[in-house]
Amino acid sequence: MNEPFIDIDSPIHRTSPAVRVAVAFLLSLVTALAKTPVVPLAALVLGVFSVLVARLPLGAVAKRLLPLCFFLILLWVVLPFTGGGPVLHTFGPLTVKADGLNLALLISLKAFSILLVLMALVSTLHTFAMGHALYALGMPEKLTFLIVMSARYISVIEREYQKLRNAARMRGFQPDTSLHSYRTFAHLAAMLLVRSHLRAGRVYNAMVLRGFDGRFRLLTDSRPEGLRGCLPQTAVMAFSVVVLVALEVAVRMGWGLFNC
Amino acid sequence: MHISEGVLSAPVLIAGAVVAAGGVAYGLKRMDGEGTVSAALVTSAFFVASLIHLNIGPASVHLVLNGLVGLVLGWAAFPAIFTGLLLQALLFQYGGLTTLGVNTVVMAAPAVAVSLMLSPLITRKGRMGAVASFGCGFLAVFFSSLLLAAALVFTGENFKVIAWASVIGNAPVMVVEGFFTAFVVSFLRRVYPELLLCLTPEPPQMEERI
Amino acid sequence: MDGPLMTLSGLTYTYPGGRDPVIDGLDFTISEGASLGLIAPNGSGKTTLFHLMMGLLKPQAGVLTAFGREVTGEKGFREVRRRVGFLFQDADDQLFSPTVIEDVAFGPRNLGMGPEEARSKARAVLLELGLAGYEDRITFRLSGGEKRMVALATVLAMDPDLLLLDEPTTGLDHETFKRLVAVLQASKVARVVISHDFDFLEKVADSMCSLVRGKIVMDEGLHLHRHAHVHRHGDNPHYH
Amino acid sequence: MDGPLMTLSGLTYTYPGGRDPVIDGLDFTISEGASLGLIAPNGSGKTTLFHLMMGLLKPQAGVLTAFGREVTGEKGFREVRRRVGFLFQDADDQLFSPTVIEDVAFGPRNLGMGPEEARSKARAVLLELGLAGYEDRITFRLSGGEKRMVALATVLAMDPDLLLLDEPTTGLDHETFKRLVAVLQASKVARVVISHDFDFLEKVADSMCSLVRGKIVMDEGLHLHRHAHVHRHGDNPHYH
Ligand SMILES: Nc1ncnc2c1ncn2[C@@H]1O[C@H](COP(=O)(O)OP(=O)(O)OP(=O)(O)O)[C@@H](O)[C@H]1O
Ligand SMILES: Nc1ncnc2c1ncn2[C@@H]1O[C@H](COP(=O)(O)OP(=O)(O)OP(=O)(O)O)[C@@H](O)[C@H]1O
Ligand SMILES: [Mg+2]
Ligand SMILES: [Mg+2]
Repeated sequence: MNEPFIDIDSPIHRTSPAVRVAVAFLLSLVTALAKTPVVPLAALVLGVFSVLVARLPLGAVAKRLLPLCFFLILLWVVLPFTGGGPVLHTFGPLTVKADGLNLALLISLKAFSILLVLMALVSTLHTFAMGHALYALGMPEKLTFLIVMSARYISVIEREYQKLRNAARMRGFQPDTSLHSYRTFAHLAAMLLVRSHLRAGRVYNAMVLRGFDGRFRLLTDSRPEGLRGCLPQTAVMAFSVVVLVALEVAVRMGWGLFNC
Repeated sequence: MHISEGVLSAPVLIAGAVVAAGGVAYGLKRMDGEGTVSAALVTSAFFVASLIHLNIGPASVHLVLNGLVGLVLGWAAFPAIFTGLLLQALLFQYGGLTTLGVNTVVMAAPAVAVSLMLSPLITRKGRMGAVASFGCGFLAVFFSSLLLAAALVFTGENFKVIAWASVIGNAPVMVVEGFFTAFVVSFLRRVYPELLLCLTPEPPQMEERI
Repeated sequence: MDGPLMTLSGLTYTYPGGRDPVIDGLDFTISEGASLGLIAPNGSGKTTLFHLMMGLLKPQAGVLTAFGREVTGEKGFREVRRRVGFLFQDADDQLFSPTVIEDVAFGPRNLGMGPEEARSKARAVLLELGLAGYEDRITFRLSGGEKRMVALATVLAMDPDLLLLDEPTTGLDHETFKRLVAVLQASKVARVVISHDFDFLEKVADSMCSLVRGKIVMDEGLHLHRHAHVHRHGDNPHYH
Repeated sequence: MDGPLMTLSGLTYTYPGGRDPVIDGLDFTISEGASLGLIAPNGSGKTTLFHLMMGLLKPQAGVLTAFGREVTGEKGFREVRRRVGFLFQDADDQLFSPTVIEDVAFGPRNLGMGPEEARSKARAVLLELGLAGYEDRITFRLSGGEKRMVALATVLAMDPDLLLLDEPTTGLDHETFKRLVAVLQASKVARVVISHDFDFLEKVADSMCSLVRGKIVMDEGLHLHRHAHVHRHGDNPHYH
């Protein structure tokens, strides 16, 4: 599902997963909490740069941005007419306000830049690698196990779904707006649930047979080995986090000085 | 149903993360080893099922399914939905990392709520059970859209219109989810009642699983 | 109608990521009233061929003509699927309704019958297959053999003009096996039957073919083998 | 140790809701160094027997003795499970970890090894099975044959004293098949192998048994069949 983004050889792909997830989270956080467009703009530049460094196929990147674009269009239709501030323009009863316009702009910048950073740093990971990264960053073992295992079986269950869907097609089923159609999809989904639960029983048995006693013991990379190959990238990423944070602090302090 | 990155304010994000962490921790605490394995595979099944698109006239909507998640998993809905959202963020870039907490609460709190409220009625045969399971699907989406609206409104007055629009815009989804949930519950009740939490106060015996 | 039911010509299919084509310039004609057995080793592409015929896979080259018309695109295959009944290799993949009657009535419903009409059609087919009394059984709790017979019922309920059966005998016990043979022998619907069981094919098919290097090889070559010859017993233990 | 590895006596098991017992007063002894083939029709209870031996199902009657001790309760079976390796019929159920190395190291980790030790144990087993370089492969992307070999590795990584293999050859291509035969022939671990493939069993087992009406039937009756006899070719078509 994120097939187009993994299995690429790039400096980012060679960076330790834990570092990537941590940096992506910190960058998202600073950007999301920014008060002015300065940091989001910097993050946007950083995001575009990272996507290029990660050598992501640009067509796939654009496709992933589409849903966000739809959401932002909705935002741009509504937000400029809300809030206070100076009136910029009037369309009949509606007035375009500076506040709303700025907010729409700010949100668009933030959303795009965060998404690009996420794509370059996190979507370039296998799901299980992300699970282990989160574990290394302090997520409980049980939750890691839950994430990693459901990621493991999504493709198996997806294949089962395709087969059931094909079986329905073979018997002349055409989706439309009708209770029959909804019921059919409900039956497919319910059958999928039943099968996944039966499989869970078998998988649990397999675990028990290999000495599982209710305690999850994960096998993760030992730390030093994880960082060794990617010190330069880690340094650059850490540096960019520091720069963005510093930028935001500077902006806020400057902004405070202006106000008083 | 999720909120994109970059919209919400710090207090809302933090509140969401705190509540989500509590819910996830409590959900995890209630799962034993076998329960975790079941939850993991059922979560994958829900993940796949949530990719199903249903037609409403010329438009098509994809399913939310949180009412059903609540009925099947109970409190484990929190870790399950957290997992689903995390994987969605990773695989499709829906939502993101900083909004993970808020989005988890928006989806999982209604799931747990409807399962606590309506589980006892789901077991009823006939019309009562059907209405209760319709209600489960309908209300879970309704509550979710209210929570989502609340998160927007607490972020800023500017979002009032969008918040209301999203509640109203989700109305058809609520109805479709209601029917869908009712059909799935009726299937499970007839075929595999073990899967409906309310019908199995105790975990099923191992013999039945092989 | 007189021409062939289905004609494949020059069909070629390679799985994504596969090196060699599984189906490679295959020509095949199924005429009205044919009953063909298809016997070939594991992995030779039998199931793939059926999936191509039903439009579940898209060939990289070749033309498929069905019921007198060239078939292309999802729309074209919609018509084919109404008239060709396909029994999947794995019966577990074919049954998705909670009860047997709902599953058998599903096809007729999609062909436009009302709920009552579809139900009575389903009952009739079940009766015909010796499955009376199975109406309210839960599909996924059926045994392997029962699942197979119900899957056959779901296919027959659509009154197909052509049957494609993918290893219909796996998991059948002796009784059910005999019933299946009787049903097929009584039926006049054209069919292609995949099986590894030569004895079974001899009972339900008029002629045999095989798949060799992605192409259909007809009858002629195979007839050579329909004689008793020395062979170490390679199956389950028997007691003579 | 000299006595038998495992002895079942009077074992009886009926599935909940089933009418007839699937395993019915069964007696069975596996001695040190044995290598037994178990060949019986579909649905005769082979898999069920293995599940009983591993304590995944609880028999309604009968006694199971393993490694010199009578085994009862979950605690007792914990010891059995450490020493008996069970290869499932469906490899997808057995490979639940995302990567090969994690899956193979899972057992050793649970036996109390540290992460590093478990890793190197896993690597050694993979090397032994000709799977070096598979460490970081993703389990669900493996082919059927690769999955089966990795599943075998997960079992062997626990250094079992007895192997129970449930249809290890299904879905194997020719290459993997040969590798599996070689691995089993080289291994000295006692084993019981379920298969429908007589030729395979002949290569990897010293003696054969079958399951008839819920009871084990040993060798003697079966040996009668290990001779060439006249039999119509009942398998795939060949060209001589
Ligand atoms: N989804 C797939 N992706 C890639 N290769 C596939 C896929 N499905 C089948 N194959 C390959 O295509 C070849 C033909 O497979 P197919 O299932 O058509 O064989 P078959 O003749 O039906 O075998 P069997 O007797 O085992 O059912 C095999 O080598 C198989 O490995
Ligand atoms: N969970 C279950 N509940 C009820 N009956 C079952 C269950 N599992 C198996 N059975 C029945 O028990 C019998 C023996 O099944 P088992 O799977 O042990 O057979 P097998 O010899 O392994 O067959 P195969 O060669 O198909 O693997 C079958 O008739 C089957 O229908
Ligand atoms: Mg096949
Ligand atoms: Mg079996």
